[in-house]
Parts: sequence; structure tokens; C-alpha cells
Amino acid sequence: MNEELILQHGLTLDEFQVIRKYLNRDLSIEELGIFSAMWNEHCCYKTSKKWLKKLPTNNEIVIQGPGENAGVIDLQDNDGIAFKIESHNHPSYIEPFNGSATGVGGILRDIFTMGARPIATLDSIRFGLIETEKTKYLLNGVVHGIGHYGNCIGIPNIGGECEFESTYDFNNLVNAMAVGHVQKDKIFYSKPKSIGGLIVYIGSKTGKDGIHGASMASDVFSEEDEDEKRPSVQVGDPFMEKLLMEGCLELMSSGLIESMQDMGAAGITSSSVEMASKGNVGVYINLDKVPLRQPLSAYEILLSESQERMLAVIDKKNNHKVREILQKWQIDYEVIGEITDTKRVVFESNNKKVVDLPVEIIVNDAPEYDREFYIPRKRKNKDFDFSKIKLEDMIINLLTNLNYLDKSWVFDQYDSTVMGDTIREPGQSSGIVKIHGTQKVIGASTDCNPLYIRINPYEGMKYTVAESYRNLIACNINPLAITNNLNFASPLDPNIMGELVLSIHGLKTAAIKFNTPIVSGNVSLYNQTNEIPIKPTPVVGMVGSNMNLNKINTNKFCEIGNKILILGKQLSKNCSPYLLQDQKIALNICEFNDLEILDLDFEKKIANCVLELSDLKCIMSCNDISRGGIFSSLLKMQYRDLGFKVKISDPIDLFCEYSAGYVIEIRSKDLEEVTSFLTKKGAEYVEIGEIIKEGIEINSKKFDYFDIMNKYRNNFEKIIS
Amino acid sequence: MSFKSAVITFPGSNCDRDALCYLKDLTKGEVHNIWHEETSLPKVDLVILPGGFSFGDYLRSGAMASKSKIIDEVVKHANDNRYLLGICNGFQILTEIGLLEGALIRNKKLKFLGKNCFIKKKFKNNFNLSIKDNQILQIPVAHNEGNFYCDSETLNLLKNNEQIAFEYCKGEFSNTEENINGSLEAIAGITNKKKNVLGMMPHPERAYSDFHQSQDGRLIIESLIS
Amino acid sequence: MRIKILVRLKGQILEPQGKVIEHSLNSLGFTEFSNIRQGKLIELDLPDNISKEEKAQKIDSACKKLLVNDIIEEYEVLG
Amino acid sequence: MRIKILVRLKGQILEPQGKVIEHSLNSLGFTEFSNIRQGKLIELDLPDNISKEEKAQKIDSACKKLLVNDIIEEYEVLG
Ligand SMILES: Nc1ncnc2c1ncn2[C@@H]1O[C@H](COP(=O)(O)OP(=O)(O)O)[C@@H](O)[C@H]1O
Ligand SMILES: [Mg+2]
Repeated sequence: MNEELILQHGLTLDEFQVIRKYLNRDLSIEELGIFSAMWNEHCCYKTSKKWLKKLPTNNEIVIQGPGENAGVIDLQDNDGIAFKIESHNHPSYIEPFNGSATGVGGILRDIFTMGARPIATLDSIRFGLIETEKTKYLLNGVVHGIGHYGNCIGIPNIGGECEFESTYDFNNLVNAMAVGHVQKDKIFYSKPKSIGGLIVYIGSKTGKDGIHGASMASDVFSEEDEDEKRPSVQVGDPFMEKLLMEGCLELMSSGLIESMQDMGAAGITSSSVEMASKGNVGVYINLDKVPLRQPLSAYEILLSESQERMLAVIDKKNNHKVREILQKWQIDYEVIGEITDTKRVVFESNNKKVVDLPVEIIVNDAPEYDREFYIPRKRKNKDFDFSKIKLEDMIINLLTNLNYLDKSWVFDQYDSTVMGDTIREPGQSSGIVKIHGTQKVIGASTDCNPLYIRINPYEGMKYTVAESYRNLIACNINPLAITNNLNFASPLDPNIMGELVLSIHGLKTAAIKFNTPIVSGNVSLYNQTNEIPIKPTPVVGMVGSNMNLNKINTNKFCEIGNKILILGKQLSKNCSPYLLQDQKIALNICEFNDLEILDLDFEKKIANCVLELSDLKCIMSCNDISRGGIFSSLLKMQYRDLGFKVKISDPIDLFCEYSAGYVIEIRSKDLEEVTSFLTKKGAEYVEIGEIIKEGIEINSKKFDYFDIMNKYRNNFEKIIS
Repeated sequence: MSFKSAVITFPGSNCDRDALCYLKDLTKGEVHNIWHEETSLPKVDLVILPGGFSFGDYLRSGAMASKSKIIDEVVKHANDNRYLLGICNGFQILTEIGLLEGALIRNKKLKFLGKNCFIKKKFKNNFNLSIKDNQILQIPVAHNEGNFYCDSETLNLLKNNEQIAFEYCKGEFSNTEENINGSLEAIAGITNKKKNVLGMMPHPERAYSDFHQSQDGRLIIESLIS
Repeated sequence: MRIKILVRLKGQILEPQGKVIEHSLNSLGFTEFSNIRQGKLIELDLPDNISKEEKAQKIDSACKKLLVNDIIEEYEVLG
Repeated sequence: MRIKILVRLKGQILEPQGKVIEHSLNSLGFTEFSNIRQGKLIELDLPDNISKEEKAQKIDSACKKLLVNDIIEEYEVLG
């Protein structure tokens, strides 16, 4: 086989030699395609596997950890929660609308493949600087795509994040997360149960969509390649997905399915290999039986990434009933093969075996690398000059920076109340939905602090996990488990590899401390174009619960005269990275001081205080303190005609970041009870002010309430148009 | 006598379950769910055509659903002077069937709108009896094509016959625009001439339970039952 | 035989999409373009062996029944 | 001079609407209609006094720059 062909398939010559030696024969082009797909970073995690193994993935509530289509946790009674996050970065750069839409479609399939009904989605999206037309085009397309798919299929979007930073100029990130509800005794896995079971194809016909998409997703691609990669765009059909979802859920609840696997990246190849490997069995598939939209070669069928397709295994005797149900939903259905005892993957086309490979070589012998990595140098300590900073300018800086503004332009394009169970929509610190027909609620948040992680990957990742944790705590949601999406640049650069290794380590430390195991996730590497690596962006999606929906906190101010208290510990001015960056005090990444070490025990202690006070109904509203400090947190809490007045010795402190930082609103009559409770717990607090009507006052200086609120709410749309 | 109702499900409907819960919780009566390919409809007091993206909203929202088998029965139900309520996609279907005048075209800003909106009643009918004049209701909208349009002749008819049931308005504290989607005269819902068929873009079935942000959606069912 | 049906919003209806396109085109320097409107193109195959009249009648009837909403749209058949 | 630009998805790209419309037409009895695809129609005015070449060149460049997403779409100019 010629070298060029091998390299085109994203395999190294060494990797190819391993296959060649094992098989002791030449490969068919179809077989090469299979290795290309399966030994790709996206499928076999060859760079990250060694490190991912170190993550805590289990505790008493984990029903299913990483390794299935989604993780599942136990929510008591017969309720389980399935969730996962997935990236669609490169497809969304090439064709933002369809790329992001199919990202949502893919993650929803991961959820309902497990037998779970999706009940919420979240998204985490990052773009370059808004000054370019390209960024505006990407932002519009991505938000439209995410909205279009989710709205149409009818799953509420309950939150996410949307940030802008120059390293994403040519490499925007689109991560979509989905959460589903499953009855614990009706969870479906990809492992087939019996030899001789029929392999059936369910859903849209196969076309030329996204062929090579999987290997494309792991290429370092340059501007020039863009055109060549274009034809392989996948188009989503959310209407089909809605039918597929209802059809599959009906099949599963009728007990007609043994196992199920969605056809995601690398389509029929990865789903069938996965089935064989999970069940320690073989598969035989006749490619001539695959429903096609247009004539395709065997190679193309194997690698097509057409959307809205499923592979299932059923007992022969159920064939007729399955067909009937799918007919009602107008879904294509075909028996294409069967489960064998050969432990081989066999694909036939035109009466010829085009692929005949032992499962072992594809899965167990997949490469695993221990790549070289560097640990960042220790940073020097530097004192910044704050003497020229004016409070008014600081506020203007926030109100002209997209990252601080109200994101309703984004989430108003998403349906967040469909399904009728939404309790907190986007715009609050975490999204919250009710488990249908119960009093239980699920809260979720997606977060990342790329700047922190570039400064110190290990500590920065702890802060990122803590941010999600605080987002949930602020609503009185008990954090339970994590999904994560590790978006990094090229791991072939030992500096980047170091960011990957250390942030995984930070994730591990924080997850163990918070008892929030990692139950699912995704890795997206090589996020760089033209030599510009993105900032490390390992996104955390955290899920939590409260068994009683009446105990949930709001993030919005409630009543004039109520007191405002601050919990937690302020980071010093010299060590508040976003303050330094966004107030243009530190202009270069080398200038920043190291992060202060995040005390996770302290995080837990303060969090427990918030939870206890919430249960005592002493907290009227609560918000966490993150980028933009107390000031930004207070802005987000404004509601109706309510504002605030605060006193603080150094107003710059209002913009500093925090560890375990929360703003809480307390009724005057509860103040004593709350403060003595906090004192007893050894939790420091500061009473900084109170809620007033239509005003913003800092140290008796009055600001124009309507002007600030107007800018906060409307500047986003102005800036991006 | 207990209040009976039914919700029709089309392929792509996604508010059918919400509508069923809304009816079950508020009417306490019998509630049926009818698949679009059925050819008969039980005798009920109210039929809801729910929101969603019937047939993907391909071609035009509501167009293909309006040709479904069950529609003949739905029309009969309406001709029988019984209540028919189309919410969001259901409203679009009703205009496509021709039971209601006008059409719903793309929102003026060309973007999907998913947020709380505020409406008040314009002319009295059986669907809004329990709502006070000038009472502002907060109810979510979620649509791409909610921009009501009809020609001026039809508009005059709608006014003269007092067929305009709801119009968008400004909420007390919100910065929401008065006419969120650009509808003609800020129309949010209309009835037929006999006033037993109502189509509206806002979703009352997402604003009735204690945990919802507003309970104003109850008023519609309460109006019908009282 | 491939048929093209052009569907457009009736003239008196404001077509915001067209306005947006026009604005963008103008700001890209295409100032000669005006009165831009966006509509729909529906293409389909009809068997070659049916007569011209039958063809016209079938298309017309499909447009009236489903493809076009004559409250807001008008259409034109090509080919 | 009124120009029509027909924009359609490239042949190999999935066009989900077409098959749903086709299904609906078929069940309404229009069984002869097949291969339905939906695209966009963009209509605009250009001044009459510009040359044929200039016209063609302007439209082409507007399509490439804005009107058509050439990753997934192709176009045809009429009139
Ligand atoms: N892409 C998005 N999708 C959905 N909701 C979003 C998105 N971006 C932001 N939001 C909403 O806006 C809120 C504010 O976001 P952000 O500024 O990141 O603040 P926070 O610190 O509260 O997370 C989030 O809680 C989220 O609910
Ligand atoms: Mg956040």
C-alpha cells in the first residue's frame, strides 16, 4: 500500500506497520478506511487515554461511567440521569449552521440511545474577536444552528456560555451538552446480548455526508485546506431526529430492542465495531442492504457520517413488530446483518468480503501514546499599578466587552421552556428542569476559564470545576457528577500536551474533593489554525439535583431593603487574571502572576453554608462571583426595578475574582440568624450593602441605573450587528 | 358535567405532552391524545392543536399538517360549535386549514424568539372571559413564524367582528418591545367569526403550574370551564 | 421533465429577508442592486409522457392545494 | 431589469425538506411528482444601462460574496 494513501488516512507509517504485521497481508482500501476512522484521535483517544484513566469515574450514585454513549447517575427511586457533552468544533467552522446543528443532533442521539428521554440541552461556544465579519458570520450561524435543531426537536436549552477571545479567531469552539431522564431498570447499552441477533439499520438513508469527517476533526487544518474539506458537510434533519427519537424510545419501552448504538462520527464502522467489542462477539454486515440516498461505494458507506441513523440488535422474532412501529413513525428500517461468534468484523458488498478483521486488532491494539510534555515555568511575582484606574472606566470596560454583557441575544433564539418543566432558564447561574411528574429537579452548568488554565493548567482547572460547582450551589442544587470536553491545540507540542496533562490532573483533584465523578466526556485536539493554538479550553458540564423543587434559590433580587452579603475569599488584585486582562492592566500572557492556590476544602465549607442557609429559607437570592467580580454578579442579579447600593473601602475590589465567592440577599430580620450561623461555621462574610429601587450606588456615588441596565442588556446585540 | 378534551399529535409536534398535562391538570376531565392519521375524533368540548414543528415546518409552518387525515374531523368539530384552540404551530395549522384568517410569516427580526412575552385581551370571547380588561398576562413565546399578516380588508373584518382575541403589549418592568414579532396591529391571537376557534402564538400551557414563572395561562381554560 | 416553481411573497407584504440582503449587498459595495426579495424555489420531476395541458393542470392544482399559500404567496412555473 | 437567481443545495447534499413535501404531495394523490427539492429564489433589480458582461460579472461576484454559500449551494441566473 503506498505511503501517501496511508498518510492521507491519518495513520502514521509505524501505526500501519503494526496492522500489517498483525494481519500478515495487505489491507483492502475499505479496511484502511476502518483503521483510519477507528485509530483516529476522536475514536481511540490515543493521546489522552493514558491520562483520562486517572480520572475518578465512580461513586455510589454512578450507574454508568465513561465508555457508553452517555454516563448515567442515580437519582433515587427509579430515576436515572444520563448526560454527556460533545464537540463539533471544526464542522462548525466550515459550515456554522449545519455544523452546530448536527452537533446538537449527535449529542441528543447519545442520550436517547441509552433509553433516556432528553430533557435539556446546554451549549458552550467560543469565538474570535467580534471585529471581523467572519466571526459575526460564525456567531450567527452557530447560534442559529443550535437553536434550529433543539427548537425543532423540542428539547429546552437551559444554559451555557458564550465567550470571545482572539485565539479562537480561526478555530471557534462549539460544545453541546444534553441531559436525559431514564428509568433505571430500562437503561440500554451498546453490548449485544445474543449470537444470531439481527443487526438493524434505523433512520435516514446514507449519503456522502461528512466522509472523512472523523479524520478531518483531528487534522491540523490550514486556511488553504478549507475548500477541499467542504463538500463533506453534514446536513441535519431535526424533524427526522424527532421521529427517530420517538420511534427508538417506543421500541425500547416495548422491549423489542436488545442493544442500540448511534451512528456518530465514522458512522456504521465505529458503531458496529463498538458493538462487537463490547459484547466480545463478531458482526457480519451486508453493505448492499444499507438504505442509500445515492449510489455509494462500500468505502463510502463505511465512512459516511450521515445523520439521524441508529444501529440496533434485535431478536429475530421481533422483526415484524419493530417494522410496524417504525412504519408508524415513517422511519426507514432494514435488517443489514447479524451478531456472530467469530469475534471478527466482516463487511460484505457485491458478494465479496471487503472487510474481514479481528475485533481485537481494531480495538485492543489501537495506539496509545505517552507524549512528551512540559510543565509551565514558575511565574515571577509582579505588582501592577492600579493608581490610574478609575471606577467609571472600569464599568465602561465591562459594558463594552461582550464577555460581560447579557447574552439574551443568544439564548432568546433557543426555546427554553418547551416540555413545560423548565424552572430556571438561561440567564441564571445554572439551568434547572424538573423531572417530569416528580418534585425533583436537575440543575446543570457548563463552564471554562481558559485564561486561568493557560496561566496555570492545574490550578486553573480546579477553578473551572469550582465555577460550575458554585453555579449549582448558588441555586441550592447539590452537585453530583461531571461531563467534560477537553478542547486543546496540538498535543504534538509538549507545552500544549503539558496543559492537557495538568488540567486533567486538576480535574481529578477537584472531582475527588467535590465527590463529583466524571461519567462522560469528549476530547477535541488539534484546535489550531495557521500555527495559532487556542487557549486550553477544557469545558466542564456539571449536573446536580435537589429533591424538592420548592427549595431552589433564584439568582435575581427580590425586595427593596434586603441586605447584600458577600461570602468567600477575594483573590488579590495582582492575582485576578480577568480583572487584569479586561481592564487592560496586563497586556501579555507572560505578565500575569501565578494563580493563588484554590483551597477546595474552603470551597466546600462555604458551599455547605449556602446549602444549609438555603434550606433554612434564609437566602432570598444568591449568585456566584466569577469573571467581573462582585460588580458583575450584582448586575446579573438586577431584576425588574431593583438595584443596589454598596460600600467598600477599595472599589477596585468589586471587580476582583473570588474563591468560594457568593453574593447573597438576606432579609433584615434574618440578618442576625444568618451572621451568627456563618460565624459559628467559621465562614467569613462581609455585609456590603442593600437593595434599592432604580439605583446603583457605590460608596455614595450614584450611577445612572437605567443607562447601565440598558447597556448591560442591549449592548451585546449592538456590538455584534 | 365534566369537561372533555383532546390533543392532536402530528409528526413533529413537540408541545403535545405539555398540552395534555395542561388539560389534565386544569380540567380534571377526560383527555384524549389523537394521532394525526386517525379518522375519528371523540366527542369532546375542546380540541387543542399543539405547538411544535409539524412535518419539520418544511415548506411552510403548518402547511402539511393541515392536510392530515384527522383534519376533516377537526373541521367538523369546529362546525359543531365546539371549542378548538391552536397554539403556536397549531395557530399556523388553523390558518393553513382556513378556519382562521390571515397567515403567520417570519418574525420581523428573522430570528427565532424564545422568551416571555406580555399580552392583553382585545375583544371579549369565551376563551378570555376570566381575563380582566387591561390585565397584562405573562406567557412564553417560542416561534420563528409568528408575525401575523392579513390584507387590510380582512383586518377590517377581524376588527368589525371583534375577532382579535389577544395583542402583544409591554410588560411593567421588562425591556421587551411592545410588538415582539412585528405582527400586524400586534395581534397575538384571533378567533373565527363564531368565536369558538382560537389561534394564538403564546404558549399558555407553559404558564400554569405553580413552578412556572407565571400562572396566567390558566385563565384560558378557566374561561372555557366557567 | 424537471419543473421549476418559483414562489414569492405577494408584493404588498414586507419581506424583511430581502431588506437584510439588500443592506448587506450595499455595504459590500454592490450599490446597483435594488428591490431584493427572497422567495422559494421548488423543483420536481414529472414524467415526460404527460401532455402539456395535463402537466399545467397538475402543477396548478398541487400549488393551490399545498405548495403555495395564496393569502401571502404567488407563483410562477418554469420549464 | 429584474434578475432571478435560483439557489439550490448541491446535488450530493441532503435536502430534508424535499422528501417530506414529496411524501405529502403523494398522499394528496399527486403521485407523478418525484425528486422534489426546495431551494431559494432571489430576485433583484439591476439598472438597464449596464452591459451584459458587467451584469454577469456583478451578479456572479455578489453570489460568491454573499448570496450563495458555495460550501453547500450552487446557483443559476435567469433573466
Ligand atoms: N451559549 C449559551 N447558551 C445558552 N445560555 C447561555 C449561553 N451563553 C450564556 N448563556 C446564559 O447566560 C448566563 C450568563 O452567562 P455568563 O456570562 O457566562 O455568566 P455565569 O457566570 O452566570 O455563567 C448563563 O448562566 C447562561 O444561562
Ligand atoms: Mg459561566
